[in-house]
Amino acid sequence: MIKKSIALILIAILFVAIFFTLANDLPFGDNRTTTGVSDKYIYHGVNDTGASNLVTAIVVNYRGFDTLGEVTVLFVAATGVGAVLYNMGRPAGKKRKKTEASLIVRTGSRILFPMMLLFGAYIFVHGHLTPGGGFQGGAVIATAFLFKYVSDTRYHIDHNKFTATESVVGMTFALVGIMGLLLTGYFLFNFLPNGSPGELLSAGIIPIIYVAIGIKVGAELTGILDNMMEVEQ
Amino acid sequence: MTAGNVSKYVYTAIILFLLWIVLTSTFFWEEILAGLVLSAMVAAMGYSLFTDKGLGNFSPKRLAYFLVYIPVFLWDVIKANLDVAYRVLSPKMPIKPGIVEIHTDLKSDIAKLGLANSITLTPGTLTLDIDDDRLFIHWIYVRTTDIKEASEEIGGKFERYMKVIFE
Amino acid sequence: MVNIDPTLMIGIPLFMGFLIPSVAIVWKNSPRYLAGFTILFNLIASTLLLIRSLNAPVISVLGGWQPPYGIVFVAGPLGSMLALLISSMTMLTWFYLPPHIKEGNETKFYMLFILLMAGATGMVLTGDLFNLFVFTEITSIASFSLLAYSRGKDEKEAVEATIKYMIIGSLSSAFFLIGIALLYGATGTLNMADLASKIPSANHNLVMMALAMIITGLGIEAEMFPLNGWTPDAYTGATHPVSVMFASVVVKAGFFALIRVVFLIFGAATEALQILMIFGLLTLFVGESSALRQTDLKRMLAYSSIGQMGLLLVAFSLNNQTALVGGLYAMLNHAIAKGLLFMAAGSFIFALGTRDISALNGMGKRMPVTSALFTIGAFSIMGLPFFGGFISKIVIIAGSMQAGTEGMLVAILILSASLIELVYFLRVVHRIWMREPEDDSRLKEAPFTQMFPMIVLAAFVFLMGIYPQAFFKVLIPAAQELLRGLGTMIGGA
Amino acid sequence: MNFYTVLEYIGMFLVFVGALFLFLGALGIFRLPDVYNRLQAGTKATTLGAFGAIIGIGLMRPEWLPKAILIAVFILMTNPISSHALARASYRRGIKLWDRSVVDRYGPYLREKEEKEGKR
Amino acid sequence: MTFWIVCSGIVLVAVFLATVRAIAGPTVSDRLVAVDALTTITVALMVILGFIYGREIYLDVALVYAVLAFMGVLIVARYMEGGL
Amino acid sequence: MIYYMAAAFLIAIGIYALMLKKNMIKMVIGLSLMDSGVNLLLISLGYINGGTAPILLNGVKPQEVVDPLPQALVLTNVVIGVSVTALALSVIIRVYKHYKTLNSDKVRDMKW
Repeated sequence: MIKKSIALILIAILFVAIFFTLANDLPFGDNRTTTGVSDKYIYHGVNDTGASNLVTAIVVNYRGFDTLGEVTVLFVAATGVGAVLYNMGRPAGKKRKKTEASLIVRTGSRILFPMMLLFGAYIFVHGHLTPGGGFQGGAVIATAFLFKYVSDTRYHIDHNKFTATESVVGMTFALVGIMGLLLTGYFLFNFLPNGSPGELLSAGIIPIIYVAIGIKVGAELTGILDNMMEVEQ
Repeated sequence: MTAGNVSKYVYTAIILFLLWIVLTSTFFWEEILAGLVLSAMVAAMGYSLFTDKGLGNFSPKRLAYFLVYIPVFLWDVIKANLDVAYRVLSPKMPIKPGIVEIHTDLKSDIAKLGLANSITLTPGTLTLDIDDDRLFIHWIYVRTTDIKEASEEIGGKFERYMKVIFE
Repeated sequence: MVNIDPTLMIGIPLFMGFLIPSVAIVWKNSPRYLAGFTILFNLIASTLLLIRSLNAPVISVLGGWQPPYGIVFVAGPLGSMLALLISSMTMLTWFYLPPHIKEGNETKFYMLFILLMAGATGMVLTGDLFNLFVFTEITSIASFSLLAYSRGKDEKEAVEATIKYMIIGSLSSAFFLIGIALLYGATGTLNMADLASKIPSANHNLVMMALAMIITGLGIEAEMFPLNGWTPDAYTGATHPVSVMFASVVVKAGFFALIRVVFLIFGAATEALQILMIFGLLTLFVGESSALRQTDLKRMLAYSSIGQMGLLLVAFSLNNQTALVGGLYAMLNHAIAKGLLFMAAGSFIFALGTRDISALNGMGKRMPVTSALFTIGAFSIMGLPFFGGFISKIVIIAGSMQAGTEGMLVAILILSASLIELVYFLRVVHRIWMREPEDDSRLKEAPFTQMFPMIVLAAFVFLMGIYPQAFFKVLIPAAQELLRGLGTMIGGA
Repeated sequence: MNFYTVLEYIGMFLVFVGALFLFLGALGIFRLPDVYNRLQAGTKATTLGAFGAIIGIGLMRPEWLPKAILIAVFILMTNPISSHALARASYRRGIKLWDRSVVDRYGPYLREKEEKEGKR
Repeated sequence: MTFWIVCSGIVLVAVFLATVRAIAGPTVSDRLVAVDALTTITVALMVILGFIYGREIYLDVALVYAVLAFMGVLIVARYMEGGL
Repeated sequence: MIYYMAAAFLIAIGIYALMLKKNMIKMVIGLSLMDSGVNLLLISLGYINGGTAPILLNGVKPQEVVDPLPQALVLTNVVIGVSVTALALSVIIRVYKHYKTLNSDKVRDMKW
């Protein structure tokens, strides 16, 4: 009881501290007062990178290394989930009986699955023009596979194929970075022409990286799902 | 009944490519190229399940029926919607819900999906489950419990179209 | 001289991490060799980097965007020394690995292993605050997974420790990110050098709030006192090589990040250091006194590790050159000696099958070589003459003497903490050599692949005790770098 | 009164009707007595409402029309699937029909099926 | 402008009613039904918002949201009937 | 202003769940809540009055877009949050296998 109230008081203090610091010292919605780095992104971003979507310009080009790290975080987590759940499947006798999905859901998944994949592809291909991007597209692709899992209790992905895909696209990303280093002396340097903003084949290396990220994220999230499903089966 | 793999694949790729064109809504050559490549790739992953008929779906009769079906269906939906709206709005709530069983002659899964979805989308009726040719429908105002009559009342019209479009 | 860009120390491990799973499909034993190759590459690269950075800091701009707009890698003497420490400890642990990771999925272990190394290397080299956050996350997620890897007898404890560590660790990263957000709001930049130049003119409240958040966040990684609940469980439950990695890589990188941010934001010397000093002393005493009570070998080492981290905090918060050199020396010594201790303890436990200290009776007769190595590590941590720990403690105390009367008090406290250390380590050493074994059978010594890293580490412990000048050559510029405020140096970009 | 103005007025009408149906759907969810009836009103009326609103917007901005139709069709395809799955799951979970429901043919069918599987 | 205010007023009431059901609804299914309706409303709202701000990008967001929301409801439903 | 309030509130709720809830799944939910709070905080830091999404198409001018950098940071943080959640859940599966409970009090054999 005492522990609980102390914790509550601490949390309340934290809440008040965060809120009032923000409210007093960083007025919400104020026009930019500090001349921060983002001015450069906003005013020169399109010229520098060729991407109309400034967030993409930052994520893939200016701060591309963060994104490499981010992909790595997801990769580490997917690997970690695999390592943690390794050999955890239930013994054959204790398998739980599952309700099969109804015909409607099954047939729906047959029709919608390719469409969802295409949506995902659309989103990551247009990452430099629209709010999409590799991660969002990858999430949609993983959703398509999730639909498969949901509609069929016996569905399984081909592990080797997924692992190989994941490796190839991951290495593509790393190689793009290393190529930049070899060609220009800067890791992840944009060594392709920028093209004219607003077109599909513009923004230099961004589309390549986003296609790689999209496929990779899709494969990784699916891998995580598969690992978790396997434990249940 | 089912078509060959090539036919299925080509059909899937064409549908996906059309989808891509609608998504991007441009005819810029780079987009078209990307669309071709991606729909070819995606079709390879899902063509075997996407369709039963393959290119056979493009027969003029089917397309014509499909085009006619859309307004018919929409009109039905709106009519039924107004009916449900009346039931929801009226203070007494004149509803008489129940689950009835109906039968269908449709054979292919996709046709059944179309029928079930049409029934579900029409307010007042909701597909609860399908088992072979038996459909269980939750009906907001049960007019009849007889299987034959209910079949005609709920799904008859849709079924005739579905039979041509998907079978 | 061959120039290897520091970014490759991240890029190559990532590339190999992505490569390993697909090669493993065709060639089952490849992960070990590929991982070994990667670590070797990093070892060479960091050695070259250290040599280069002694003349002038090596700066690598990522993506060709000059700071503060892009991300920049800055390798001063201190950063490259830590990178070298990380890669060499990883290499030695790699030798030590084989018998301990049999039960799980080895491919995934090696992937996580090299990514852990890459994350820690990134943490010490990056010059961008948010990038630091990303690498911290890579490191901590890899360590969560490695911690949960252990199977068999320790499995139950390991998963429990993992869930604790995960919850505390994620809390910490959230705090860290809030701190970063506040700093960004106050200054509009994320580059560390740029931050350092803008902070004096920024809103004071925001900066203080951000500092509190960041210290809380990184303090957890660095085992600071009220936040170190995860440590003993984690060290105990993990497989032995993973414990080694925790003690000498993960915690060191986290500690370095903490020190860097604090020194960066304040350019050194303010009341924040006083607070750190108090926390450091608390950590020191809580750690050492808890270690005194333990009956479990690895747990005792874990608490001793907490105590040592407290000592480091105290040394750094004294904020003068001598103390800083001592602190850095202690950091090196602790990484090496504690690594050695954990390896030896791992070999004992592997042979005996129990972690109980009382089972160690007469180990000197049953496993003489390992026992000798363990003793060397213990002596070094205790701070006996002719071992590395002695020099570090002497220098820290000398540094605290410079800080006036207050410093005298600190020196006395450090000495008394060392006394506690002396007691509990001597207890173990006494058991190993003086007691009669209950069971006189000779146990099999560890194989050479395991003995080799321990011998190398022991050699380094001796070297640090006998010939400290070699190390001071690197440490003094490193300390000066810290004192100047890292900011000025990164600003040279 | 050119073509686009007419389209715009039709679009506005559709958006208004859509909003109205969204409201009706929500009211149905609020008022009707059990899960199945709520599903009836809720998902269907809102689907039509969303359909109307989206197509209406598409008409007001003809260059958006293809994508708007796509979203609308997607909703039209997915919503019945999810509401069907929801109804089926609720029934199998044992959520009862409203006590004034007149007929239930599904319950006996399920019991029969269970018995058959139990014997096997 | 008045038109949009009227429309959003109506939708707002709808959102409110559905939210009340989502909070009150005696069973899990009731809440889920309300959430399902809310997601549909959200998709429509996103398209309308896109029109008001004059930015096409909202349509993409709406599309992705429709996909994800659909899967969310479906998964919970399958979980409820014991199919996962 | 209300965004700051909401962000601080989400963070507070998240920490509350982490510290005081017994069920480990609820702790993970608290983790996600806290993450959302931090993300909201970052996003609202970058907002300017009347700003729109930072995608310079269809004649949007640089002056009227919000700060894109926090959004990029949020994108990264979202992915990190997902990773941590996935890993935490899989670890909980293992904990459950050994202890047959999700109650964190019963899991604590060892002292903190």
